[in-house]
Amino acid sequence: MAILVDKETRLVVQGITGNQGSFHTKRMLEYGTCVVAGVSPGKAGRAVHGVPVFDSVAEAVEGEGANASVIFVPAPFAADAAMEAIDAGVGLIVIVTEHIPVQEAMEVIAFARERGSTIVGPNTFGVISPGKCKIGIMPNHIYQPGPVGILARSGTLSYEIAAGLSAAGLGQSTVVGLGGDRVVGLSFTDLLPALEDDPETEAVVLVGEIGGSAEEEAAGLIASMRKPVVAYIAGKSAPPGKRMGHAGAIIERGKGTYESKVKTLERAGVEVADLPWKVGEVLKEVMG
Amino acid sequence: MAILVDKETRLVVQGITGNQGSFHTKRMLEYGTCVVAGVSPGKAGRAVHGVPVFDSVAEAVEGEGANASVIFVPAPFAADAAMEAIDAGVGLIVIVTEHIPVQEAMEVIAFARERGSTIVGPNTFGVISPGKCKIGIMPNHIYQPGPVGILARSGTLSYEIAAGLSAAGLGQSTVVGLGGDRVVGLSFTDLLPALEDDPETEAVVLVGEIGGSAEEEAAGLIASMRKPVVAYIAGKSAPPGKRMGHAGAIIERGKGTYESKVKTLERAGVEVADLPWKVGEVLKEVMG
Amino acid sequence: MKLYEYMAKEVFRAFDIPVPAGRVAASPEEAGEIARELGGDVAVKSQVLAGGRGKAGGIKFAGCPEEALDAARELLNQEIRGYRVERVLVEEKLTIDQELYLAIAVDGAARSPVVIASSRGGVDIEQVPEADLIRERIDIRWGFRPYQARRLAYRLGLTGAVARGVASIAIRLYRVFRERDAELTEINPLVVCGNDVLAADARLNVDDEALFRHGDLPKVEEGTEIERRVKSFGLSYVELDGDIAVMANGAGITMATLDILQRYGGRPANFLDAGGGAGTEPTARAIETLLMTRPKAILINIFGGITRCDDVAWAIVQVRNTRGIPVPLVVRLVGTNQEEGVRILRENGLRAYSEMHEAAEKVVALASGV
Amino acid sequence: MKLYEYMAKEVFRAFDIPVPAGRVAASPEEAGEIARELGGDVAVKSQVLAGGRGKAGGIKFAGCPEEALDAARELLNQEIRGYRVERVLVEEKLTIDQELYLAIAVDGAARSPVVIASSRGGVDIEQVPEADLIRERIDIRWGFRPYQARRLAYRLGLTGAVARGVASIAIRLYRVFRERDAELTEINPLVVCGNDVLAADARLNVDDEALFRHGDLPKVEEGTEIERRVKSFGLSYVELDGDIAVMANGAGITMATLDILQRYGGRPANFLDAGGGAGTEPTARAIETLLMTRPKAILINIFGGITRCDDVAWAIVQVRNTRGIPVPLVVRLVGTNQEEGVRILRENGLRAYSEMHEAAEKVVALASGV
Repeated sequence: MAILVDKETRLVVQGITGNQGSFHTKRMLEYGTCVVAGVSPGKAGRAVHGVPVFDSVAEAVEGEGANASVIFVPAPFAADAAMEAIDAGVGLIVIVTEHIPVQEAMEVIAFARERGSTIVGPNTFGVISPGKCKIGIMPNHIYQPGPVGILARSGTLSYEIAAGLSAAGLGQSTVVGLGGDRVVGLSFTDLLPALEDDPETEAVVLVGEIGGSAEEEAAGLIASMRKPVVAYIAGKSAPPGKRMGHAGAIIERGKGTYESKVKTLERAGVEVADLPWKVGEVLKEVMG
Repeated sequence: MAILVDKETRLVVQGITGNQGSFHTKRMLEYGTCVVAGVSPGKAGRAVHGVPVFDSVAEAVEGEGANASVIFVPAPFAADAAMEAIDAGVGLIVIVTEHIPVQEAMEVIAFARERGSTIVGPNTFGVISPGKCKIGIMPNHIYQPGPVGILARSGTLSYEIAAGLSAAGLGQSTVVGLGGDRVVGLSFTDLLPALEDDPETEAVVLVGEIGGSAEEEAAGLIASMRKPVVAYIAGKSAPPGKRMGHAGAIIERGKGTYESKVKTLERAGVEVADLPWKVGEVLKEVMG
Repeated sequence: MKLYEYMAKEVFRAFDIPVPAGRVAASPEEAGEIARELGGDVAVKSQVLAGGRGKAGGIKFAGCPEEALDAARELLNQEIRGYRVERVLVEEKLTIDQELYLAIAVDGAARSPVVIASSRGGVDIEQVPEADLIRERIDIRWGFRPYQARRLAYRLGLTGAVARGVASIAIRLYRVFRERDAELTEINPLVVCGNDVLAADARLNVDDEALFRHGDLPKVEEGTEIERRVKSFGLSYVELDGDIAVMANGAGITMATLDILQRYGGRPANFLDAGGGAGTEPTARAIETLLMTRPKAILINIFGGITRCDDVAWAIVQVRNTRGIPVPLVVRLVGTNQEEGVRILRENGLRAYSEMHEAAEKVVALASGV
Repeated sequence: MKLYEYMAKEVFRAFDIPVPAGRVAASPEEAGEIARELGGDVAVKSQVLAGGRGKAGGIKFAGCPEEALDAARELLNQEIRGYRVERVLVEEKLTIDQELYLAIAVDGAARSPVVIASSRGGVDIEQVPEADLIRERIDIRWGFRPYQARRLAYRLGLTGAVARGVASIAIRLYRVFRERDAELTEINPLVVCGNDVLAADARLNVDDEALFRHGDLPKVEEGTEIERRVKSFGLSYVELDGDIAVMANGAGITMATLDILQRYGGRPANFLDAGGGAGTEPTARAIETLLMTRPKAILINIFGGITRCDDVAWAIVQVRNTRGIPVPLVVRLVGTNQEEGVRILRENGLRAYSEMHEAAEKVVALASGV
């Protein structure tokens, strides 16, 4: 089971002939991901690490039965690549590329909604169901199969937390990087119901951060969930009004603060860990 | 029954305070159409022939339960008016306005498809189910309730034919003006199935003309219809390459000619009348 | 509104679609001068609003400015496919490796724009078999996207820089189509010269109904003097070669009226659609225009919907009383305000028929002097 | 990128959004001259990239050119909300009947643009109660249509010419938003003067990621010298007021690192997100920048994903060997190519921690001189 990806996932890598695309194709293959095709316009007929390259996603779908895509295409062309994948009927599209203009992200997401595709990202490290399938750029060795679903807004912080959980014997069912941009395809609220229904998942970890209202919105759903939810929120010490890195991390208009998020989550029954390496401890408590 | 409009139709007139809007509101009221509201931005609170005027279609829908709209708004603003009606959830929108830019018509129709509204026109005389409801600008007196459904690309020519049928004792179930523009919301093929299913309709008359391929496409459906179909096609004497009036009537690339249409229709079992006033005679023959 | 090639190419330039170097000339001397600027080796192309200009001798090649001047002298004022040549476009001669076809049009059946392309350009596109035509319907909400343009180029069998060039031109052509409210924009041929891709020809037909937002485009008037005159009243007119002048209200009924006249042995002199709801004044102007064609008889066929019979009747009376109607006039008048219209005519000594076939028979008889 | 008011108003003018007559001045004399051109009765507005300028004394009114010159002299080079005033905008003084608020922003939760409006403009919009705010989400496929703009104007309680004026400005503001790739564009206040509606203030924040297609916009650099320097390497930097310089890779982990430092009693000097996949060179430049802030200690916290630990190790070694690192340095290094990175550091006499809390405790101790 797991959510979004599993052993049936047949991946096409868009931008496979680029440095990042080629490097991470190799890592995904090493992980065991079923990478069936690459796309690089004008470079059909080549192979990258044994993966056949096509001119278009449609050909990769037709020729190799690709049903998921990961995008390593440079920012100015990434939205078009995503729309190509949507148009070709790819159901899951993971956009690793960062620096995509926000209005293009909105267009891609609108197109995906219209056609029923799921967009993860942009600016995401990807999605992994440990032991089954990894799509993205996360390190291969930090995850273990297990009962914890992780939904994260930030990449490296979630690696930190996942590695800590693995070390503590708490493996993961699926880990999803929602993406660091202000507008991303999936939010906590889109995936919590799937984790609640997923038989492999016994508890959920939210890795949040200041800015936006995704954590506050999630709280509404969590209140009625059966499975325990633990959260860690970064940005407690950030001064108001300063932009800390990507656009998701802006504190503005008194909303999206650390205090607002923690209070709302706790009210919904979430245990909020105050240090990243305490997530495991807290999880063990709530999982009983 | 009938199709598209009946006694349950509650009409809002967009552009009701203009000359045409006001004049035809009066005529529609005289016919017995249930005109429940008018819209004219900035003129809310007035009444036209006793019909209350609102600033927006949404208010007309909310306040008066309007479920159909007719548009008399000038061409540069008509597409926006149609989109307003679609957005307000109006199911049937009859666009009488002519001279709407063709790309705006395509946009309106795309928006209507997305939201599940039906567009009749642009550049249509409207829709009438005699004795029940008239939406549009056709003369009130020429129609009679009866068993013949008429689908027409041209206005006046269809009045001519409807009046002839009425005089011959052949009343009409529903008469639909598809609109004279190159891009219109409904084509013969969209309405033939509804007429085939309509218990009040016993036979169908197509009033076509040269240009485009709507008649040829209709032939494909007609071949498998149970009810008899009679057609009249205008433009037999038109020289090739000349534009005769509205954009629908262009003969180009050897397609859309009189000969092509007649041959294709006849092959599908349609009786094609060679003079407008012979449609009644032919109908009586095929209706047995 | 159809633009001349040289105007369409100006628009293309503004949208960064590569076109050959060149300029338009109204005189042979000017053409020679432009050829000199271009280095002498040029094409001299007559500017007419008709296709098939090449076959009709409308394009000449020159190897030096003098030859260009001579070519322009031959072409200017000549008739090409029924159009008098008022200008020639003088352009650098290209060394062409391949000729493609690319167009964006309105697909009425699909209610959407459609991109049409072929690897067999340069010829009359109607001659290209359907199997060699690529059609891609565009969702007007999303437009024509780079991935679609790439796919188009690959389907044309192109690769590398040429594929990229064609894809980029296709995207820009769609922008022309949308931003200039085109009904049709066409490049035939789209030529490949080494790694370069250029629009060797250019067609841009702008939607008449959208001209109000394109005031910066040059005005191009088409048609005969009378056709232009009628257009200025907002009505639709086509000159034919018969002797019975016809006016009716609505394109369909006007066409049907011509069909019926022909069926009864008459020869219509024109198509004049007075449209829906034309008032007394434009109708009177239209009738006056019919008189200018010196027909043997006039048939006015009105089935009033928006058009009011009384308005038409007053228009007829007004023309008769002011400038006179020196030929037989047959009027058929039914529909909105019919009684009033018939009364007005009767009070002015004119008869109105109510049946179309009676009116048609009558006017054919009058025109043939019976 | 935030534009100054006077730049945003230039953009507004290009989109036919009415703005008050006026020009920008860099000197008191220039301001006086502009006031003279405008007839003397003017507002002199300091140009800073901060809101709340009025309350902070950044706007002065003048009744004659001399007063305008004096006002400009007072404002120029003053600090307003942390920004030095380099220019003032001198504008005609308006007779205002009503102040409205109008903005278009990105609604992250809805993944769509949102129009925000209020009949209570002119004040800090955060002070306006939610009930007085109108929000309308826009479907990016269809944009902001005239009927929506009319509805907005009516919901603001407007009628007649003022309603039409506001609706038309709202449509144009959406065009600014889309065609200029805005993250936010705001008019506060949008003022009603009789039947006229004008943008009395203007804010336009352009999406940094889309600047590549807006080369015609003026460049506005924000932040301290160091912040700008780090931005030029493509990294993200915010100055804070502590003494432990911090670099980590990823916004989330960098924030978490600051949180942890603070929790352990340390005071971070900055936020430096080295991002994903920064190679040796930019990382070395970033470390050099940390040194420029003269911290008491440095903490580098790397959990390698795209970032490779060996690249980071080489960057550290390179900086130490070329310019030296005169303060205690604590490195925590795990993830991609960890063994290699740890080996490189060890061979160069540097230790790498693997646990975050150990590294944090250590650096806090070193910074406090323990």
